[in-house]
Amino acid sequence: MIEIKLVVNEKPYTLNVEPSERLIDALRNRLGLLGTKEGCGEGECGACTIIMDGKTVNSCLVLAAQANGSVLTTIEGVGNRRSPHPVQKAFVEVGAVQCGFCTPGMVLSAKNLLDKNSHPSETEIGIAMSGNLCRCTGYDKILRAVKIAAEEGKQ
Amino acid sequence: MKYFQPQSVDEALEIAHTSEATFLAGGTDLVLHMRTGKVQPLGLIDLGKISVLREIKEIEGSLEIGSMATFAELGKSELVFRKAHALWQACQTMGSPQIRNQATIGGNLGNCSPAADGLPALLALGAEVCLSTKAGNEILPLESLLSRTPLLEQGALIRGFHIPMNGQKSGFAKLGRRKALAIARLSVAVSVQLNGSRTDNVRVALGAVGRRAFLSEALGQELSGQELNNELLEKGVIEVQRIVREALGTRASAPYKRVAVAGVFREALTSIIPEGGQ
Amino acid sequence: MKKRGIGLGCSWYGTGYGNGFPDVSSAFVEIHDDGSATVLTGAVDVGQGSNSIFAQIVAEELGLEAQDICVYSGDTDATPDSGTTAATRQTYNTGNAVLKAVRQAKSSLLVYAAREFSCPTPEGIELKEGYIGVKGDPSRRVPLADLVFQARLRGERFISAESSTARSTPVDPETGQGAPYWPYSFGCQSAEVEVDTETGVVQVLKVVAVHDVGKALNPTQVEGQIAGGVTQGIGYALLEELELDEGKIKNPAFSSYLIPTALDVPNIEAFFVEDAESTGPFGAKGLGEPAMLPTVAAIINAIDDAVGVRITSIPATPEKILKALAEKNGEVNR
Amino acid sequence: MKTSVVGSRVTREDAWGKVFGQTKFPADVNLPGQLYAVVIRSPHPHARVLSINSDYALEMAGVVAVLSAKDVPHNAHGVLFRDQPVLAEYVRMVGDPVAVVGAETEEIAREAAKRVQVEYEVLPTVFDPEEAMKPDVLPLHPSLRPTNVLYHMPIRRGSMEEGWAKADVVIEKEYNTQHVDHAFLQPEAVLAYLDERGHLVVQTATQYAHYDRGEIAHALGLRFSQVQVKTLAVGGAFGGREDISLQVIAALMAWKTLRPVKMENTREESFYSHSKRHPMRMQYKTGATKDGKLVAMEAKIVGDSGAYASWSINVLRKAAVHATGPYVIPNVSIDSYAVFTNNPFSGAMRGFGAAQTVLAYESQMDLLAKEIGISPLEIRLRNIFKVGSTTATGQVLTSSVPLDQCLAKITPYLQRGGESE
Repeated sequence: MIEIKLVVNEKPYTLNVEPSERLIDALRNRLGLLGTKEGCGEGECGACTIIMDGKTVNSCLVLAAQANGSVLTTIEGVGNRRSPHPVQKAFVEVGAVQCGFCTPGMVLSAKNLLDKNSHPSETEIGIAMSGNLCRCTGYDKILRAVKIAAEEGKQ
Repeated sequence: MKYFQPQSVDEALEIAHTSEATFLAGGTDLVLHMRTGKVQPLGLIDLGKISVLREIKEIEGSLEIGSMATFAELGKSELVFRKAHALWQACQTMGSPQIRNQATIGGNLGNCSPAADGLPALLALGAEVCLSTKAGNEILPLESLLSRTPLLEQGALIRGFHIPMNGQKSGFAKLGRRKALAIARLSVAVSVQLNGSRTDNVRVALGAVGRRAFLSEALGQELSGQELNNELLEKGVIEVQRIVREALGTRASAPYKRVAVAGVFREALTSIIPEGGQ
Repeated sequence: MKKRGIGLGCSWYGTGYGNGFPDVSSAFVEIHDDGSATVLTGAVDVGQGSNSIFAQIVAEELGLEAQDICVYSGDTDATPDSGTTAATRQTYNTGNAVLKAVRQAKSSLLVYAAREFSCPTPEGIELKEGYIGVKGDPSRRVPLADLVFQARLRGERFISAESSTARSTPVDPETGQGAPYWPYSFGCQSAEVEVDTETGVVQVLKVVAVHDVGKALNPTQVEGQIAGGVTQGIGYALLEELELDEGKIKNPAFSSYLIPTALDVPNIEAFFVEDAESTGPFGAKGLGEPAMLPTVAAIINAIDDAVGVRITSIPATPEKILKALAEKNGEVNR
Repeated sequence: MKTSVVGSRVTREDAWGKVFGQTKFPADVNLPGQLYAVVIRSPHPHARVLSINSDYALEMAGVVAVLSAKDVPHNAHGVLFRDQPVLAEYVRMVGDPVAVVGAETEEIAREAAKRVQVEYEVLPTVFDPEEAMKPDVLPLHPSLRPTNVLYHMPIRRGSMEEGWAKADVVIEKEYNTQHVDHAFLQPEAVLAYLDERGHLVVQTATQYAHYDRGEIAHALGLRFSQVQVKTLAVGGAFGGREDISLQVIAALMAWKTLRPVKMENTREESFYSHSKRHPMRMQYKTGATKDGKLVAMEAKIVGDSGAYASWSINVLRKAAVHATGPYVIPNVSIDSYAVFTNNPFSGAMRGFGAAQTVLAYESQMDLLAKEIGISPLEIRLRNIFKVGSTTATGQVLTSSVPLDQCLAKITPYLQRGGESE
């Protein structure tokens, strides 16, 4: 077991983790943050996307120990029913949510894009979302939702 | 399994010397391989906290890239864009944004998959690798390192890469099954020094055509010292197809790849030829 | 060289279990004291949005908003059997059951209200915007909640259970003659592709999809089904294939079994045609499966239009395309 | 009919929980004291299980139970026929579950699963449906069918002789489609437990909770009233969650150990535990007059059902009924077959048989148009179904057949674009 310190959704944590323990397992099993989903376990689907030190990563490909000293944002740290993040609002209103399993990862990829680039082009949106697979909605509404959220952010 | 998180290169080398542990770079391959049981390290030396290994900078006419620079960092670097364009291009299409944020160029070499996205570009650009062990440093051309088996001795750390900045122009193209999250089925990187419109010191490297990425010195020589134009391009196409045919032999993928490499080579080279095609 | 082409594909699809298999859906509805309502059905919402369709159906009938309706589904201890979420049957079949159920609960409400408003027939009562009152006389209406609460004190309850069965008969086993499905849903799509004649790579540039939905109960969800279907169709036509070796799956992973990413899917223009199906709820019929059908044909036909080769085995991989091009150009054994 | 809520773009109530990551999928529910169960699957496509030695697994600290076929009261499930074992003694495909380990943690369960030793008698295999159809090939389900032909559907309409006589142009071609996976994003997961009533509660993601309840009750010998299947959020299905995957196994483990049981498939396990889209070989012959009227069509369709029946009969029936495409063809002869092989079992997937035939009939339409010298749009307009048209099964389409309206809408988009370098 090794001791790591993390800030997750603005709360500091000290955890004892196994050296081979993945970050997704630490988040889900130790912190109960179940909004982070595992779809493939090999960094292909992006359902486990979180934001680590300002960058999106697949939490199934990162060891918990590697995240020592990092600042993390999971879906639980983004918006709430009283004040949803513009990305979340746009996803609901546009109809970009169907089965919803890819949604937390999608929201985090979109949020991270807009945090860095408030005026993304369609190409930039496509690239930013290209690490998140979706099997239901066909991406069309997802990309549109990100665009709408970006436009709302500008106002 | 033990887990180390050294703060300096010296500390990392010391641990490697005494522990038989494996270096952990970004981990996007190693974490996966540990999970599937393909790799069972005795310990891990996480290089993620050694900030000096992440640097990308210009020193005395050479582009210095630390082994822990991520694909995302390289793909956003103005310096890499200008001085090592093929590498910059390779960084745009590798994996996905999430993987590019985590995967490192040193890890790409350490893992050394046949389809490693960064290696053809580094080969074409004439990169030298800087290795360190507790005993000392070694600097050698990447192609020399890639001919070694095993690639690295126990305890050897990839510190980074020197890329000469001799005004070469470079280009990269990759053929994948889809437009993101695609493993390279073929990749080609080319670099050329231009004297007016004459080529000099042409270097062509191929990925996913064999066990490891490789540099074709013969093809480079063949294309050097000539006018850079479509005729040269077509000559290169025929040669590169021959190289792929020889390299792949009777492998199942051969009939397709030896034809398709034409398009990939053409794309890599045309991204260098100035507008208008000369 | 990159060459472009356009292809067209049409399709049809008989929805429901078909061939005389009993295709039954059931629903319970309760109108609450405050005028809101709950519908219980076994129909599982697998992400396509059936629950929200059922809320819209109940809200429409009761003159409420969709958010006034609670839909609870897919729990065998609490909900009646509504058949499987498959065969493009939930909007049509369970939609019909929900509609029947809410109409039944509503009819006792209307009978009660007719008495209250001294109206000789429930036909003269309407539910609108949360109010219940006399048709054509806006001065004689009360909030639905008031009336239902009052009714409750008098021991009246507006609760219903209904089932709906789709029409279907078995075909003759010797000749295949008969009427196996109802209704049928139609559609067509066009695809524009670009084929790289050197690498065999096909890029889909645009898909236009037009589908017959009877009546779009929720246009946003119709568009979602179409875009999702087209995307699966693109994967089916160009990428997806389970590789088997003596029955063993060689690519049981998302790194080797490839589905389209956001960058592989082009702009999709989705249109729907509304030609009401008399047996469907508000004229609706299903769209889930039909949305993916024409895509593969449109793409394969577009490839032929672009480079003049007919791919007869999918997925249309770059290997197959280069091979077909070589054969067409008379090149053998390259 | 004028409507206000119906027809409007109402937002989905469930979308909010999903954007906040609050929605519970089956992997997201847990109970104190739960066991974790892992399935041991057959590496062989056709084999008899001779013995299962679980001693080494049971020696491990934290391993609670290893169950196999002998522990299942009624060892069968299936949508049309109960031809699929819960835990197999007789294996018909790679990935058939043969045993299940229940342990205190996932790590222990996965390690213990590796230590269960299964001895197999390997049996002859058949993977090609055309080969499997032959009468001398041993049937995989002798109690169901005397050969591997699970189903044959003929459609006969009009006179082929007359049809071919009228045809000025005939196109004959074979089309092939592949095995496809549903690839829903959420791998199968289950939480099963006995509640305070003594009822078996199974929380899972399924397309049909009531069907799952029936199969669980049947396998364990319980009354329907003693089993509750509660559907949590379903992360995509597309037909891949119609057959039973882990539900009965998890319920069995909970019933035997009296402990809550959690199961989660890895992506690889997921590939092995649900059905596939039927690959089909489709031989088509279509004839038209020189003015583009379809007059005759003959088709032979062979679908690979794989190891179990699942929905194969219905899928190959749907393939046959839709084989003409949405076109009037007066003379039709179709033969559609579902055939058992030792491949992964095929079942329901979005499109359900009609997704395969569309490749064949729409390719034929373009080839005929080219041969006749009219546009792809034109040949379709001359043959499409309208209200009052009769299908190949003799069904008269009585209402809502707006394919002409669909084509009218798409026509402006059929302009051919230019070439680019």
